[in-house]
Amino acid sequence: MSISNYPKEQLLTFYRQMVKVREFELRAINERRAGLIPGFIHSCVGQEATAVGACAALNQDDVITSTHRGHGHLVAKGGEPRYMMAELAARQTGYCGGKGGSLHMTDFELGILGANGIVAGGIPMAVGAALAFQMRGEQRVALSFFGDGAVNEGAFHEAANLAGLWKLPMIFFCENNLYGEGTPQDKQAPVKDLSIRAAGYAFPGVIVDGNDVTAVYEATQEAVARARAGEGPTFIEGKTYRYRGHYEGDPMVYRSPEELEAWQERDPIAAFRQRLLEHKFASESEITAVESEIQSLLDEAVEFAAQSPQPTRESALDGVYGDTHEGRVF
Amino acid sequence: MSISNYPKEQLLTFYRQMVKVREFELRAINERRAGLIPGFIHSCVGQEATAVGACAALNQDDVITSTHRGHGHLVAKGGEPRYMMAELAARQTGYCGGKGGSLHMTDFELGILGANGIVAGGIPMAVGAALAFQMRGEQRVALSFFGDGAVNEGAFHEAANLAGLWKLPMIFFCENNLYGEGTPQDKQAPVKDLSIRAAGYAFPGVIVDGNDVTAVYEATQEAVARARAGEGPTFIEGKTYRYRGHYEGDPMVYRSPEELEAWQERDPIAAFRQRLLEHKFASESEITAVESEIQSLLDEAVEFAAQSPQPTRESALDGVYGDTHEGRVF
Amino acid sequence: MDRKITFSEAINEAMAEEMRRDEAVFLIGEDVGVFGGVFGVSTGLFDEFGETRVRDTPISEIAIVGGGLGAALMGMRPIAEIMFADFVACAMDQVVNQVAKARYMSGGKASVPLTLRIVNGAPGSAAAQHSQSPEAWFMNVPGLKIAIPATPYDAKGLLKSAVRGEDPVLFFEHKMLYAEPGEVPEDDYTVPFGEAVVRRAGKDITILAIGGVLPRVMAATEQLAAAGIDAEVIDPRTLVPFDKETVIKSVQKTNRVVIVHEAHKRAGPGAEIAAMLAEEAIGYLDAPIVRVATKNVPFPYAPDLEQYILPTVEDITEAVSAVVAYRL
Amino acid sequence: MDRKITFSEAINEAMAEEMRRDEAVFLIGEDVGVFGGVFGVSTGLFDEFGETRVRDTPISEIAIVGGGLGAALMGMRPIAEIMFADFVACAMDQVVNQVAKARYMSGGKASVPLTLRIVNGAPGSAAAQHSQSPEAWFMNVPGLKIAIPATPYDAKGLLKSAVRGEDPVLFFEHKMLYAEPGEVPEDDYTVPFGEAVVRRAGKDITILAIGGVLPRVMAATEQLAAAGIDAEVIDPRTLVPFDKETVIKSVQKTNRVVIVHEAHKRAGPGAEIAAMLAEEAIGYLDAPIVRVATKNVPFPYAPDLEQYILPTVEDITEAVSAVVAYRL
Ligand SMILES: Cc1ncc(C[n+]2csc(CCOP(=O)(O)OP(=O)(O)O)c2C)c(N)n1
Ligand SMILES: Cc1ncc(C[n+]2csc(CCOP(=O)(O)OP(=O)(O)O)c2C)c(N)n1
Ligand SMILES: [Mg+2]
Ligand SMILES: [Mg+2]
Repeated sequence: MSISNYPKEQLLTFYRQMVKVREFELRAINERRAGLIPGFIHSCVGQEATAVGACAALNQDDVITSTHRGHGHLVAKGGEPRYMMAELAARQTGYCGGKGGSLHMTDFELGILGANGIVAGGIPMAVGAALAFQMRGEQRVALSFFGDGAVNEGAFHEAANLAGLWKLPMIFFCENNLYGEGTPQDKQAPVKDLSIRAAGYAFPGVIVDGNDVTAVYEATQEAVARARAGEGPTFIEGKTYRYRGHYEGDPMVYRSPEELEAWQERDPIAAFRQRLLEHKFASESEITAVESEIQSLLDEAVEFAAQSPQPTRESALDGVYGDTHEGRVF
Repeated sequence: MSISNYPKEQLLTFYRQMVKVREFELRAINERRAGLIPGFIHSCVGQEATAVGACAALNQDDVITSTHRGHGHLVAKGGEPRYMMAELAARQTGYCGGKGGSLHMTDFELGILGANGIVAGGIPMAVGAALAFQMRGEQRVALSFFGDGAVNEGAFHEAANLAGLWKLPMIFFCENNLYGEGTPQDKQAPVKDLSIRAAGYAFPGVIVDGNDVTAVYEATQEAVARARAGEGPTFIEGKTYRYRGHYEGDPMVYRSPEELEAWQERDPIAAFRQRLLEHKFASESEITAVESEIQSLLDEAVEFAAQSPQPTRESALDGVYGDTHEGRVF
Repeated sequence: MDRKITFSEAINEAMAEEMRRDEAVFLIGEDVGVFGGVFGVSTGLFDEFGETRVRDTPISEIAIVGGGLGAALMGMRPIAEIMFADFVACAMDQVVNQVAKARYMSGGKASVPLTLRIVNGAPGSAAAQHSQSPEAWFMNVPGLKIAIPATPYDAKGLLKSAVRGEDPVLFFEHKMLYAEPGEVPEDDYTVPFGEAVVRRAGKDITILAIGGVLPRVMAATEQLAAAGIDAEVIDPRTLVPFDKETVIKSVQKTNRVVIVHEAHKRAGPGAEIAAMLAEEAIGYLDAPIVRVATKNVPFPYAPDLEQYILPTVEDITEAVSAVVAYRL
Repeated sequence: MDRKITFSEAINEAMAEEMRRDEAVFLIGEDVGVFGGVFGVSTGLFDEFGETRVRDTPISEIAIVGGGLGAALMGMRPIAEIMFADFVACAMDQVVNQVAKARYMSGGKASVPLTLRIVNGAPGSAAAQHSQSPEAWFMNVPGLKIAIPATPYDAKGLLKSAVRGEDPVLFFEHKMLYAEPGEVPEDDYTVPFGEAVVRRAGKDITILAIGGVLPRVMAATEQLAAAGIDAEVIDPRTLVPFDKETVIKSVQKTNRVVIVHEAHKRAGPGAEIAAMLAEEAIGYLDAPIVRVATKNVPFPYAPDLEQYILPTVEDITEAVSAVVAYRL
């Protein structure tokens, strides 16, 4: 679909969301250096278009599962930067009350079933959610984000087989950023396009430019339509790239600065900004307004996190179980 | 390849081996009823051609891994009926000294790395053996037998990916007998031909009539040649059928007698016998001689098993570890 | 209450009643449908509830457990069957890293009303990969609850508690109990978690009987009684939560303990119970705490060898007699 | 012997030396090659031995462990790295059902000289899926050996024993030990399995320190000494086999025991050790056996909360003081 068919507001929303994701990451990285954030961070800088494009095609009551590189997915699905930042800062006000951190942020109301510390660990969970929707005759879909590395885990395979078999309303969204930690994708799988594996589960596999937010959005929309129509899953492979290390601190010995630069020239945000201006969907000042709106939002988020109370030490013991049978604590 | 290009001896060997497999199973079933064999049995009656055709393409120092339905694979790889029967009868003289039983028979000298009680559990092991061969520059190959149901396990997927990636000398041999326990294959996977999954791992997937021993042999030969040439794995899917229940005692509510009968009309042994006679590769008397030779062999095997001593109770504690460091027993 | 049904029927009944009561309850697993479960435990459910609620799956334990988790997070109440406890290892990550931790990691928000029915125990010559009792692995994983019923009554009542609760439960069913008959009321009831039951009152020694060994323990107590030893038998019914009070109260009285289970001895469930007693009740003990459990070797196929490593009635009577005779 | 290197360097050296010594030894795992391991433990090995013997794998733990098993059966001596102990759950079936049982099921014929290097322990704010210490799960599985070194010397010597032995070894490396320095001789040596070492001789109480907690335990003993408590510290070094003799001998002398580990308390390694003592040494005990271990909740992310559930120096001194003060 040509970009000119999009309502201006939607395009600005894409832009706003991508900037929000990136700026959230940059702030988080800074605040980690500054000491506000105790845990490690796997940033998704460079991969904003996959998160934003995919989630834009979902309703609030659709659900996602995410990964260790999940901040973008969460922001894109509606996650509030203040609660996210507070969680990263291990505060009571954070999404998990400080218990989860970057790897486990969850917001059930927004359909965010959780980041995940286990590669491919969230995929079966998404399939289970899709099963619940199908069993209850609901029109909701589940979308699982995962990386190129995750496709080689047994969990992916079993989940894909079940979803294909039962024609579940499920979208397998692979962000192929060419690396799993320090190992390039071609040392992890003998196929370049992981989406070809979808054929083995009898559902379509499509490749999309993961740095083009509208392309991602459209591919996901189509997959969502298929899912809602009862036609089963789709595997979407968004080709993209992460700019920073696997985690903050990664010396990145495994890749060349040239490779990084080449990808940065195709930056999803800069390119989209350019398109907005070129096609006159937005003026420089409108765009700048969005950008500074995000800056304020994140100022507020960091402030919120920094001001929020720490959880009490004893609260570590809460929340393991839901039931305490007959008053017994487990 | 036309059957007329085979040396007569080889054809008779195919026949002999298939009869040996079937008669072994029928004896084992009988002896189980008679009380000689304490454990359960998953017989491969009806699937003789896959076991025999595939193993005929291997050398003795090539290795196989097998399954819960493994007697045929073992016989075909050279396993001796007497030691197999003794193992089923839980005797000291059995392949595992009575510790393994049907599910765990092993003969390293014959390249039999073991039957397996875990569906798909032996596949990664075979890949590891293939890796050892490749690392040492040996010309050996590893072949893993598994069922249609096993292809949906994560273990299959991870093993296939690694083998494809490293171009290991490995053959994935799927005996697609249309059922996993009581669940038909089309309720287990959304694709009819499981071999199409090979494309996802960048190696060929071929379908073969699993009831035609020469077809199986030729397909395996080709795969072995590829593997020895360093060209990597092949997935072979032999379409076949088991005549008996999943285990002895299975009421088989899940399938129709008509389906069974239709397959029995394409019996791998009867059909091959017919071909041998029609093409005059062997006379009725030669064939009958083979058959009675097998009967004697199995008479002897059952006798051997029945006469063999039971392992001592205390031997249960042996063989857990290879080393006893500093005289300590673990 | 005088209706007798088997352990297997009791579980079947619990599932059927819960599925009738609550649309959110469904059964998922390998061959649980048309086949009725390899041990026949789900017989008839497919016919009554249809393929949507009694779901045969591919052989893929990760998908079964992970799928159950996702459905549970969306408000369903899945009962997932793991055909042999040995195979739960295939889904270990889902059980320990996802299912067990989902609530805690989310800061207490996630509810995981998922019941995993896991068939444990040695059925006789099933060898090393079809005989295990791995309960202790999961006792070490906070977030899971563990039920291990030994009677039809408890099987039904505990399963109902599991299905109705908000937490993931590993529900261990010993294969050799399936055919055991027992009294089970026809009306609806539940058995709470964390409440042990005294199966036999006695004054000389406390025997803790975990799951499938209960019949053997009861048989042993008869022999022991004949020999003048009056044993108290406690069935904890759930391992997490564990009813320390009942056990400690008994030990206060008897001052002697033997723990019996079919899991391997080393680091089995009895290790934790013995350690707990050594930590909280050592003052009451007049003798070593002895564990009668499967010897530390994989299960052999040969019947004699298997019997040799399993905890038998004789092993129990011997151990109990020795502990009763012991003088510090 | 006065050369000091870190725990991490000691492991690196052991691998390099074994790989030089024996062509059959190779390293396999996720990012062990070019990256040098996420904790840098295999730094330099890729350069020295090349990609054939230092093998980066896809993210697929089943394939890593199962592949290691197959190679080991064919006479190789693989060292497979599991990046975080939490992920060993992904390969649990291969570890417990295949690797552990291959020899026994084959009637003793199969040798599995496979070493699994597994990185355990809480590194600080890594939360529930990157902090676990699951050693006890495997203690319950006959056929595996378990090493859990606490010093650079032992790390090197035990790893060499593991690589040269004929049995599968789970070799647990605590992340927080990697940077710890210690004396390591330059010449070839091995540390045998099943031999505990007394880290500090003392007469008032026996402290068993398992793996990564050793520095905390040693720090606690200094505080305790200042308070007049003379603790004996025993490092078992291997959990399977376990050196009962050394521990019991110490308990005979001190009559008091505290067990410290970072695994979760319930059904952790300390449970088996306490149970063993309650079974074989209860007569020597003048006080409860207390376990200081991670509290029974998943690891929280917040540093304060994490510290609260972990066994700290203060927890250890408190527990030890209480046990020493205890009168039966
Ligand atoms: C089961 C498991 N194995 C290994 C890891 C360690 N690990 C964390 S992220 C990662 C790389 C993941 O690569 P990919 O799926 O491509 O995602 P990306 O980081 O590129 O977004 C690895 C190996 C893990 N967390 N879980
Ligand atoms: C991991 C695991 N899950 C389940 C089982 C139980 N089981 C044994 S055989 C079998 C069916 C296997 O089907 P298939 O792979 O097609 O082999 P077939 O029996 O048809 O030869 C099942 C489910 C098992 N042994 N291991
Ligand atoms: Mg990646
Ligand atoms: Mg089959």
